[in-house]
Amino acid sequence: MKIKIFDFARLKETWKFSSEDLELPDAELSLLKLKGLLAKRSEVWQKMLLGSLKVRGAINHELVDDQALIVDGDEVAFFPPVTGG
Amino acid sequence: MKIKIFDFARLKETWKFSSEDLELPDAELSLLKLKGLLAKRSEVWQKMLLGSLKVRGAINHELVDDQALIVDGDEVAFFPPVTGG
Amino acid sequence: MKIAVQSEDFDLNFELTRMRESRKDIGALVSFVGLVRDLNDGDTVSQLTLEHYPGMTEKALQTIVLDATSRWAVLDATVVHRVGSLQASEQIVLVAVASAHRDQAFKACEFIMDYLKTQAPFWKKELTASGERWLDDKDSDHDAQQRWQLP
Amino acid sequence: MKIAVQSEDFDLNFELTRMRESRKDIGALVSFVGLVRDLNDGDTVSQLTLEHYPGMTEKALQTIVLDATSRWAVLDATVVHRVGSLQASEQIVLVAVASAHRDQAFKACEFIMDYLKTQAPFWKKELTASGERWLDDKDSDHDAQQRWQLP
Repeated sequence: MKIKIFDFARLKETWKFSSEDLELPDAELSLLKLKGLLAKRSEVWQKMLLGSLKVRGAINHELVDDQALIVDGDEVAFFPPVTGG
Repeated sequence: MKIKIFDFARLKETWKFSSEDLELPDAELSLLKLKGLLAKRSEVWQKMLLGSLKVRGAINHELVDDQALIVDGDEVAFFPPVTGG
Repeated sequence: MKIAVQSEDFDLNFELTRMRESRKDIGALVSFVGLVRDLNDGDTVSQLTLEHYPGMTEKALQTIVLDATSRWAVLDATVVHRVGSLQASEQIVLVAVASAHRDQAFKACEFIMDYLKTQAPFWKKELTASGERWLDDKDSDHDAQQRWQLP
Repeated sequence: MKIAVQSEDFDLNFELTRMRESRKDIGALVSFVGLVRDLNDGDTVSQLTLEHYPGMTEKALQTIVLDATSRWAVLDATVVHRVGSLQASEQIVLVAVASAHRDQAFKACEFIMDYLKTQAPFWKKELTASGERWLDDKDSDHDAQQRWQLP
Protein backbone atom coordinates (compact mmCIF):
# COMPACT_ATOMS: atom_id res chain seq x y z
CA MET A 1 0.00 0.00 0.00
CA LYS A 2 0.96 3.61 -0.56
CA ILE A 3 0.43 6.19 2.17
CA LYS A 4 1.43 9.76 2.79
CA ILE A 5 2.99 10.88 6.08
CA PHE A 6 2.85 14.39 7.50
CA ASP A 7 4.53 15.67 10.63
CA PHE A 8 4.35 18.91 12.55
CA ALA A 9 6.00 21.18 15.12
CA ARG A 10 8.87 19.58 17.06
CA LEU A 11 8.79 16.42 14.91
CA LYS A 12 9.04 18.36 11.67
CA GLU A 13 11.98 20.36 12.98
CA THR A 14 13.78 17.27 14.24
CA TRP A 15 13.16 15.02 11.24
CA LYS A 16 13.68 17.89 8.78
CA PHE A 17 10.81 16.97 6.46
CA SER A 18 7.16 17.86 6.46
CA SER A 19 5.68 15.16 4.25
CA GLU A 20 6.79 11.86 2.76
CA ASP A 21 5.30 9.25 0.43
CA LEU A 22 5.72 5.74 1.72
CA GLU A 23 5.21 2.37 0.04
CA LEU A 24 4.68 -0.60 2.33
CA PRO A 25 4.20 -4.34 1.64
CA ASP A 26 1.24 -4.59 4.07
CA ALA A 27 -2.43 -4.29 3.00
CA GLU A 28 -3.22 -2.70 6.35
CA LEU A 29 -1.26 -1.67 9.39
CA SER A 30 -2.01 -0.33 12.86
CA LEU A 31 -0.72 3.12 13.74
CA LEU A 32 1.38 1.50 16.47
CA LYS A 33 3.05 -0.82 13.94
CA LEU A 34 3.80 2.09 11.63
CA LYS A 35 5.39 3.94 14.56
CA GLY A 36 7.51 0.83 15.22
CA LEU A 37 8.64 0.67 11.59
CA LEU A 38 9.58 4.34 11.49
CA ALA A 39 11.33 4.18 14.87
CA LYS A 40 13.79 1.73 13.32
CA ARG A 41 15.05 4.40 10.91
CA SER A 42 17.34 6.05 13.45
CA GLU A 43 17.70 6.98 17.08
CA VAL A 44 16.23 10.40 16.34
CA TRP A 45 13.07 8.81 14.95
CA GLN A 46 12.84 6.38 17.82
CA LYS A 47 13.25 9.07 20.43
CA MET A 48 10.51 11.26 18.95
CA LEU A 49 8.01 8.47 18.26
CA LEU A 50 8.47 6.25 21.27
CA GLY A 51 9.98 8.69 23.79
CA SER A 52 8.34 10.93 26.35
CA LEU A 53 6.67 13.27 23.84
CA LYS A 54 3.33 11.41 23.76
CA VAL A 55 3.10 11.68 19.97
CA ARG A 56 -0.45 11.88 18.68
CA GLY A 57 -1.55 10.42 15.38
CA ALA A 58 -4.21 11.32 12.86
CA ILE A 59 -5.50 9.33 9.88
CA ASN A 60 -7.22 11.33 7.14
CA HIS A 61 -7.54 14.37 9.43
CA GLU A 62 -9.09 12.48 12.37
CA LEU A 63 -7.32 12.04 15.70
CA VAL A 64 -6.91 8.30 16.29
CA ASP A 65 -5.32 6.01 18.86
CA ASP A 66 -2.52 3.47 18.36
CA GLN A 67 -4.91 0.64 17.41
CA ALA A 68 -6.37 2.51 14.42
CA LEU A 69 -5.83 0.80 11.05
CA ILE A 70 -4.09 2.45 8.12
CA VAL A 71 -5.02 1.35 4.60
CA ASP A 72 -3.92 2.19 1.06
CA GLY A 73 -4.19 5.87 0.19
CA ASP A 74 -4.42 7.10 3.76
CA GLU A 75 -2.93 10.37 4.96
CA VAL A 76 -1.19 9.74 8.27
CA ALA A 77 0.09 12.53 10.51
CA PHE A 78 2.26 12.56 13.62
CA PHE A 79 2.51 15.51 15.97
CA PRO A 80 3.08 16.51 19.60
CA PRO A 81 0.10 17.24 21.87
CA VAL A 82 -1.67 20.33 20.55
CA THR A 83 -1.21 23.76 22.17
CA GLY A 84 -3.41 26.23 20.27
CA GLY A 85 -5.94 28.73 21.51
CA MET B 1 -37.43 61.59 62.06
CA LYS B 2 -37.43 62.73 58.44
CA ILE B 3 -36.88 60.27 55.64
CA LYS B 4 -37.16 60.28 51.88
CA ILE B 5 -39.03 57.54 50.00
CA PHE B 6 -38.38 56.53 46.38
CA ASP B 7 -40.30 53.99 44.35
CA PHE B 8 -39.77 52.46 40.95
CA ALA B 9 -41.33 50.57 38.05
CA ARG B 10 -44.80 49.14 38.74
CA LEU B 11 -45.02 50.86 42.14
CA LYS B 12 -44.20 54.27 40.70
CA GLU B 13 -46.84 53.88 38.00
CA THR B 14 -49.48 52.70 40.43
CA TRP B 15 -48.81 55.22 43.19
CA LYS B 16 -48.19 58.03 40.70
CA PHE B 17 -45.22 59.56 42.50
CA SER B 18 -41.51 58.85 42.35
CA SER B 19 -40.28 60.38 45.61
CA GLU B 20 -41.80 61.68 48.80
CA ASP B 21 -40.52 63.35 51.98
CA LEU B 22 -41.98 61.80 55.09
CA GLU B 23 -41.92 62.94 58.73
CA LEU B 24 -42.52 60.28 61.36
CA PRO B 25 -42.76 60.44 65.17
CA ASP B 26 -40.45 57.42 65.62
CA ALA B 27 -36.66 57.67 66.21
CA GLU B 28 -36.21 54.45 64.32
CA LEU B 29 -38.45 52.04 62.46
CA SER B 30 -38.07 48.65 60.78
CA LEU B 31 -38.72 48.45 57.03
CA LEU B 32 -41.62 46.09 57.78
CA LYS B 33 -43.24 48.65 60.09
CA LEU B 34 -42.87 51.38 57.47
CA LYS B 35 -44.54 49.08 54.93
CA GLY B 36 -47.37 48.56 57.42
CA LEU B 37 -47.80 52.33 57.91
CA LEU B 38 -47.84 53.03 54.18
CA ALA B 39 -50.20 50.13 53.49
CA LYS B 40 -52.84 51.90 55.61
CA ARG B 41 -52.96 54.80 53.15
CA SER B 42 -55.27 53.02 50.73
CA GLU B 43 -56.12 49.70 49.19
CA VAL B 44 -53.78 50.46 46.27
CA TRP B 45 -50.86 50.94 48.64
CA GLN B 46 -51.72 47.84 50.61
CA LYS B 47 -52.02 45.69 47.51
CA MET B 48 -48.62 46.75 46.17
CA LEU B 49 -46.73 46.58 49.47
CA LEU B 50 -48.24 43.51 51.07
CA GLY B 51 -49.64 41.67 48.04
CA SER B 52 -48.06 39.08 45.78
CA LEU B 53 -45.44 41.39 44.22
CA LYS B 54 -42.66 40.55 46.70
CA VAL B 55 -41.63 44.20 47.07
CA ARG B 56 -37.93 44.68 47.76
CA GLY B 57 -36.59 47.46 49.89
CA ALA B 58 -33.35 49.43 49.93
CA ILE B 59 -31.99 51.81 52.56
CA ASN B 60 -29.38 54.31 51.38
CA HIS B 61 -28.83 52.34 48.14
CA GLU B 62 -28.33 48.95 49.84
CA LEU B 63 -30.77 46.06 49.40
CA VAL B 64 -32.12 45.16 52.85
CA ASP B 65 -34.66 42.79 54.37
CA ASP B 66 -37.80 43.60 56.35
CA GLN B 67 -35.95 43.69 59.70
CA ALA B 68 -33.57 46.48 58.64
CA LEU B 69 -33.83 49.68 60.71
CA ILE B 70 -34.57 53.09 59.22
CA VAL B 71 -33.24 56.18 61.04
CA ASP B 72 -33.41 59.94 60.52
CA GLY B 73 -32.15 61.12 57.15
CA ASP B 74 -32.35 57.75 55.45
CA GLU B 75 -33.28 57.28 51.81
CA VAL B 76 -35.72 54.38 51.57
CA ALA B 77 -36.75 52.78 48.26
CA PHE B 78 -39.43 50.27 47.33
CA PHE B 79 -39.43 48.36 44.08
CA PRO B 80 -40.46 45.08 42.44
CA PRO B 81 -37.88 42.29 41.94
CA VAL B 82 -35.26 43.55 39.50
CA THR B 83 -35.24 42.45 35.85
CA GLY B 84 -32.23 44.06 34.16
CA GLY B 85 -29.48 42.58 32.04
CA MET C 1 -12.61 49.07 36.15
CA LYS C 2 -15.41 50.91 34.39
CA ILE C 3 -19.07 50.97 35.38
CA ALA C 4 -21.52 52.97 33.27
CA VAL C 5 -25.28 53.36 33.13
CA GLN C 6 -26.27 55.28 30.04
CA SER C 7 -28.93 55.73 27.38
CA GLU C 8 -26.39 55.86 24.53
CA ASP C 9 -25.29 52.70 22.75
CA PHE C 10 -21.84 51.24 23.49
CA ASP C 11 -19.06 49.97 21.24
CA LEU C 12 -17.54 46.61 22.18
CA ASN C 13 -14.31 47.13 20.23
CA PHE C 14 -13.81 50.52 21.86
CA GLU C 15 -14.24 49.09 25.37
CA LEU C 16 -11.97 46.09 24.76
CA THR C 17 -9.30 48.25 23.13
CA ARG C 18 -9.35 50.53 26.16
CA MET C 19 -8.95 47.55 28.49
CA ARG C 20 -6.01 46.18 26.47
CA GLU C 21 -4.29 49.53 26.10
CA SER C 22 -0.74 49.80 27.43
CA ARG C 23 -0.65 46.35 29.00
CA LYS C 24 0.52 42.98 27.71
CA ASP C 25 -0.41 40.65 30.56
CA ILE C 26 -3.97 39.91 29.36
CA GLY C 27 -4.35 36.42 27.92
CA ALA C 28 -8.14 36.17 27.91
CA LEU C 29 -10.94 38.62 27.24
CA VAL C 30 -14.46 37.29 27.78
CA SER C 31 -17.35 39.52 26.93
CA PHE C 32 -21.10 39.24 27.16
CA VAL C 33 -23.47 41.41 25.14
CA GLY C 34 -27.18 41.22 25.89
CA LEU C 35 -29.57 42.16 23.09
CA VAL C 36 -33.29 42.90 22.91
CA ARG C 37 -35.04 39.86 21.44
CA ASP C 38 -38.06 40.44 19.22
CA LEU C 39 -39.93 37.59 20.92
CA ASN C 40 -40.50 37.06 24.64
CA ASP C 41 -42.95 34.67 26.31
CA GLY C 42 -44.50 34.05 22.91
CA ASP C 43 -45.25 37.70 22.10
CA THR C 44 -43.62 40.01 19.60
CA VAL C 45 -41.81 42.81 21.41
CA SER C 46 -41.67 46.12 19.53
CA GLN C 47 -39.98 48.13 22.29
CA LEU C 48 -38.26 47.59 25.61
CA THR C 49 -38.01 50.35 28.23
CA LEU C 50 -35.43 50.11 30.98
CA GLU C 51 -35.87 51.99 34.22
CA HIS C 52 -33.25 52.11 36.98
CA TYR C 53 -32.53 53.59 40.41
CA PRO C 54 -29.84 56.24 39.82
CA GLY C 55 -27.16 56.16 42.49
CA MET C 56 -28.01 52.68 43.73
CA THR C 57 -27.46 51.08 40.32
CA GLU C 58 -23.83 52.18 40.03
CA LYS C 59 -23.16 51.15 43.63
CA ALA C 60 -24.75 47.71 43.14
CA LEU C 61 -22.76 47.10 39.94
CA GLN C 62 -19.54 48.19 41.63
CA THR C 63 -20.16 45.79 44.53
CA ILE C 64 -20.79 42.93 42.09
CA VAL C 65 -17.62 43.63 40.11
CA LEU C 66 -15.53 43.92 43.29
CA ASP C 67 -16.96 40.58 44.48
CA ALA C 68 -15.92 39.00 41.19
CA THR C 69 -12.46 40.55 41.48
CA SER C 70 -12.03 39.11 44.96
CA ARG C 71 -12.96 35.60 43.78
CA TRP C 72 -11.07 35.39 40.47
CA ALA C 73 -7.84 36.78 39.03
CA VAL C 74 -9.45 39.68 37.18
CA LEU C 75 -7.08 42.20 35.58
CA ASP C 76 -9.81 44.58 34.44
CA ALA C 77 -13.59 44.62 34.05
CA THR C 78 -16.14 46.78 32.27
CA VAL C 79 -19.89 46.92 32.76
CA VAL C 80 -22.09 49.15 30.61
CA HIS C 81 -25.86 48.98 31.02
CA ARG C 82 -28.27 50.99 28.95
CA VAL C 83 -31.50 52.57 30.18
CA GLY C 84 -34.40 54.17 28.35
CA SER C 85 -36.23 52.90 25.26
CA LEU C 86 -34.67 50.21 23.06
CA GLN C 87 -35.82 48.44 19.90
CA ALA C 88 -35.48 44.74 19.01
CA SER C 89 -31.86 43.66 18.37
CA GLU C 90 -30.42 46.73 20.15
CA GLN C 91 -27.67 46.23 22.70
CA ILE C 92 -28.76 46.32 26.37
CA VAL C 93 -25.73 45.37 28.43
CA LEU C 94 -22.02 44.69 28.12
CA VAL C 95 -19.89 42.82 30.63
CA ALA C 96 -16.23 42.36 29.68
CA VAL C 97 -13.57 40.73 31.85
CA ALA C 98 -9.81 40.60 31.24
CA SER C 99 -7.63 37.98 32.90
CA ALA C 100 -4.39 36.13 32.29
CA HIS C 101 -6.33 32.87 31.95
CA ARG C 102 -9.58 31.96 30.25
CA ASP C 103 -11.27 30.02 33.07
CA GLN C 104 -10.96 33.02 35.39
CA ALA C 105 -12.35 35.40 32.76
CA PHE C 106 -15.29 33.10 31.89
CA LYS C 107 -16.26 32.57 35.53
CA ALA C 108 -16.00 36.24 36.51
CA CYS C 109 -17.99 37.38 33.47
CA GLU C 110 -20.81 34.89 34.03
CA PHE C 111 -20.84 35.68 37.77
CA ILE C 112 -21.22 39.41 37.10
CA MET C 113 -24.10 38.78 34.69
CA ASP C 114 -25.89 36.41 37.09
CA TYR C 115 -25.62 38.87 39.97
CA LEU C 116 -26.53 41.85 37.80
CA LYS C 117 -29.75 40.04 36.84
CA THR C 118 -30.88 39.61 40.45
CA GLN C 119 -29.13 42.40 42.41
CA ALA C 120 -28.89 45.53 40.25
CA PRO C 121 -31.95 47.80 40.33
CA PHE C 122 -33.11 47.74 36.70
CA TRP C 123 -36.65 47.06 35.55
CA LYS C 124 -37.89 46.16 32.08
CA LYS C 125 -41.18 47.08 30.48
CA GLU C 126 -42.11 45.53 27.15
CA LEU C 127 -44.38 46.96 24.50
CA THR C 128 -46.32 44.24 22.63
CA ALA C 129 -49.41 44.25 20.41
CA SER C 130 -51.56 43.89 23.54
CA GLY C 131 -49.96 46.87 25.31
CA GLU C 132 -47.26 47.49 27.88
CA ARG C 133 -46.23 45.00 30.54
CA TRP C 134 -43.61 45.02 33.29
CA LEU C 135 -41.45 41.91 33.26
CA ASP C 136 -41.40 39.57 36.25
CA ASP C 137 -38.17 38.22 37.66
CA LYS C 138 -37.36 34.66 36.61
CA ASP C 139 -36.71 31.66 38.84
CA SER C 140 -33.95 30.60 36.44
CA ASP C 141 -32.09 33.86 37.15
CA HIS C 142 -32.33 33.35 40.90
CA ASP C 143 -31.10 29.78 40.47
CA ALA C 144 -28.21 31.00 38.32
CA GLN C 145 -27.17 33.43 41.06
CA GLN C 146 -27.59 30.91 43.90
CA ARG C 147 -25.10 28.46 42.40
CA TRP C 148 -22.25 30.95 42.95
CA GLN C 149 -22.84 31.16 46.68
CA LEU C 150 -19.90 30.03 48.75
CA PRO C 151 -20.53 27.30 51.31
CA MET D 1 -21.44 29.20 11.36
CA LYS D 2 -18.02 30.50 10.38
CA ILE D 3 -14.69 28.74 10.88
CA ALA D 4 -11.51 30.46 9.73
CA VAL D 5 -7.79 29.81 10.11
CA GLN D 6 -5.83 32.81 8.92
CA SER D 7 -2.66 34.84 9.40
CA GLU D 8 -4.51 38.18 9.25
CA ASP D 9 -5.93 39.79 12.36
CA PHE D 10 -9.68 39.67 12.99
CA ASP D 11 -12.18 42.32 14.05
CA LEU D 12 -14.57 41.37 16.85
CA ASN D 13 -17.16 44.04 16.01
CA PHE D 14 -17.19 42.94 12.39
CA GLU D 15 -17.78 39.30 13.32
CA LEU D 16 -20.51 40.05 15.88
CA THR D 17 -22.25 42.47 13.52
CA ARG D 18 -22.27 39.76 10.85
CA MET D 19 -23.78 37.27 13.31
CA ARG D 20 -26.49 39.74 14.39
CA GLU D 21 -27.33 40.84 10.85
CA SER D 22 -30.91 40.34 9.69
CA ARG D 23 -32.08 38.49 12.79
CA LYS D 24 -33.69 39.61 16.02
CA ASP D 25 -33.87 36.39 18.02
CA ILE D 26 -30.41 36.68 19.62
CA GLY D 27 -30.55 37.61 23.30
CA ALA D 28 -26.97 36.76 24.27
CA LEU D 29 -23.63 37.06 22.54
CA VAL D 30 -20.67 35.61 24.43
CA SER D 31 -17.23 36.04 22.96
CA PHE D 32 -13.76 34.96 23.93
CA VAL D 33 -10.64 36.63 22.59
CA GLY D 34 -7.26 35.06 23.36
CA LEU D 35 -4.23 37.34 23.36
CA VAL D 36 -0.46 36.78 23.37
CA ARG D 37 0.82 37.46 26.90
CA ASP D 38 4.27 39.00 27.24
CA LEU D 39 5.09 36.64 30.10
CA ASN D 40 4.80 32.83 30.14
CA ASP D 41 6.27 30.40 32.67
CA GLY D 42 8.30 33.28 34.12
CA ASP D 43 9.97 34.30 30.84
CA THR D 44 9.41 37.35 28.68
CA VAL D 45 7.95 36.31 25.34
CA SER D 46 8.90 38.53 22.41
CA GLN D 47 7.21 36.47 19.69
CA LEU D 48 4.80 33.58 19.36
CA THR D 49 4.67 31.40 16.25
CA LEU D 50 1.61 29.29 15.54
CA GLU D 51 1.82 26.26 13.29
CA HIS D 52 -1.20 24.18 12.27
CA TYR D 53 -2.23 21.19 10.16
CA PRO D 54 -4.08 22.64 7.16
CA GLY D 55 -7.17 20.65 6.29
CA MET D 56 -7.37 18.88 9.62
CA THR D 57 -7.61 22.11 11.61
CA GLU D 58 -10.76 23.33 9.89
CA LYS D 59 -12.32 19.87 10.19
CA ALA D 60 -11.49 19.61 13.92
CA LEU D 61 -12.90 23.08 14.62
CA GLN D 62 -16.06 22.28 12.69
CA THR D 63 -16.56 19.07 14.68
CA ILE D 64 -16.12 20.97 17.96
CA VAL D 65 -18.62 23.67 16.97
CA LEU D 66 -21.17 21.09 15.79
CA ASP D 67 -20.76 19.24 19.12
CA ALA D 68 -21.48 22.48 20.97
CA THR D 69 -24.50 23.13 18.75
CA SER D 70 -25.90 19.69 19.53
CA ARG D 71 -25.55 20.25 23.29
CA TRP D 72 -26.75 23.84 23.65
CA ALA D 73 -29.27 26.11 21.90
CA VAL D 74 -26.73 27.86 19.69
CA LEU D 75 -28.15 30.22 17.05
CA ASP D 76 -24.78 30.97 15.43
CA ALA D 77 -21.09 30.53 16.18
CA THR D 78 -17.83 31.95 14.86
CA VAL D 79 -14.30 30.64 15.36
CA VAL D 80 -11.28 32.50 13.97
CA HIS D 81 -7.79 31.23 14.79
CA ARG D 82 -4.66 32.94 13.62
CA VAL D 83 -1.46 31.21 12.52
CA GLY D 84 2.05 32.52 11.82
CA SER D 85 4.10 34.95 13.88
CA LEU D 86 2.45 37.13 16.52
CA GLN D 87 3.77 39.73 18.96
CA ALA D 88 2.81 40.28 22.60
CA SER D 89 -0.78 41.56 23.06
CA GLU D 90 -1.82 40.52 19.54
CA GLN D 91 -5.07 38.60 19.10
CA ILE D 92 -4.73 34.81 18.64
CA VAL D 93 -8.22 33.38 18.66
CA LEU D 94 -11.86 34.42 18.67
CA VAL D 95 -14.80 32.25 19.67
CA ALA D 96 -18.21 33.93 19.56
CA VAL D 97 -21.54 32.24 20.28
CA ALA D 98 -25.03 33.63 19.78
CA SER D 99 -28.01 32.23 21.64
CA ALA D 100 -31.41 33.32 22.90
CA HIS D 101 -30.22 32.86 26.49
CA ARG D 102 -26.98 33.69 28.28
CA ASP D 103 -26.33 30.37 30.04
CA GLN D 104 -26.42 28.53 26.71
CA ALA D 105 -24.05 31.03 25.08
CA PHE D 106 -21.59 30.98 28.01
CA LYS D 107 -21.47 27.17 28.14
CA ALA D 108 -21.10 26.68 24.39
CA CYS D 109 -18.36 29.32 24.13
CA GLU D 110 -16.32 27.87 27.00
CA PHE D 111 -16.84 24.32 25.67
CA ILE D 112 -15.54 25.31 22.23
CA MET D 113 -12.43 26.94 23.76
CA ASP D 114 -11.72 23.96 26.03
CA TYR D 115 -12.00 21.49 23.14
CA LEU D 116 -10.05 23.72 20.77
CA LYS D 117 -7.19 23.75 23.30
CA THR D 118 -6.89 19.95 23.36
CA GLN D 119 -8.33 18.76 20.02
CA ALA D 120 -7.46 21.24 17.29
CA PRO D 121 -4.04 20.75 15.65
CA PHE D 122 -2.26 24.01 16.50
CA TRP D 123 1.23 24.25 18.02
CA LYS D 124 2.85 27.24 19.67
CA LYS D 125 6.53 28.15 19.65
CA GLU D 126 7.73 30.99 21.87
CA LEU D 127 10.72 33.22 21.35
CA THR D 128 12.33 34.28 24.63
CA ALA D 129 15.73 35.75 25.56
CA SER D 130 17.10 32.19 25.84
CA GLY D 131 15.89 31.19 22.36
CA GLU D 132 12.94 29.36 20.84
CA ARG D 133 10.86 26.74 22.65
CA TRP D 134 7.85 24.66 21.70
CA LEU D 135 5.11 24.82 24.30
CA ASP D 136 3.97 21.68 26.07
CA ASP D 137 0.32 20.88 26.55
CA LYS D 138 -1.07 21.69 30.00
CA ASP D 139 -2.77 19.33 32.43
CA SER D 140 -5.18 22.16 33.31
CA ASP D 141 -6.37 22.25 29.68
CA HIS D 142 -6.98 18.50 29.64
CA ASP D 143 -8.87 18.79 32.94
CA ALA D 144 -10.94 21.65 31.52
CA GLN D 145 -11.92 19.50 28.55
CA GLN D 146 -12.63 16.38 30.62
CA ARG D 147 -15.25 18.11 32.76
CA TRP D 148 -17.54 18.48 29.71
CA GLN D 149 -17.67 14.76 29.04
CA LEU D 150 -21.12 13.30 29.27
CA PRO D 151 -21.63 10.34 31.61
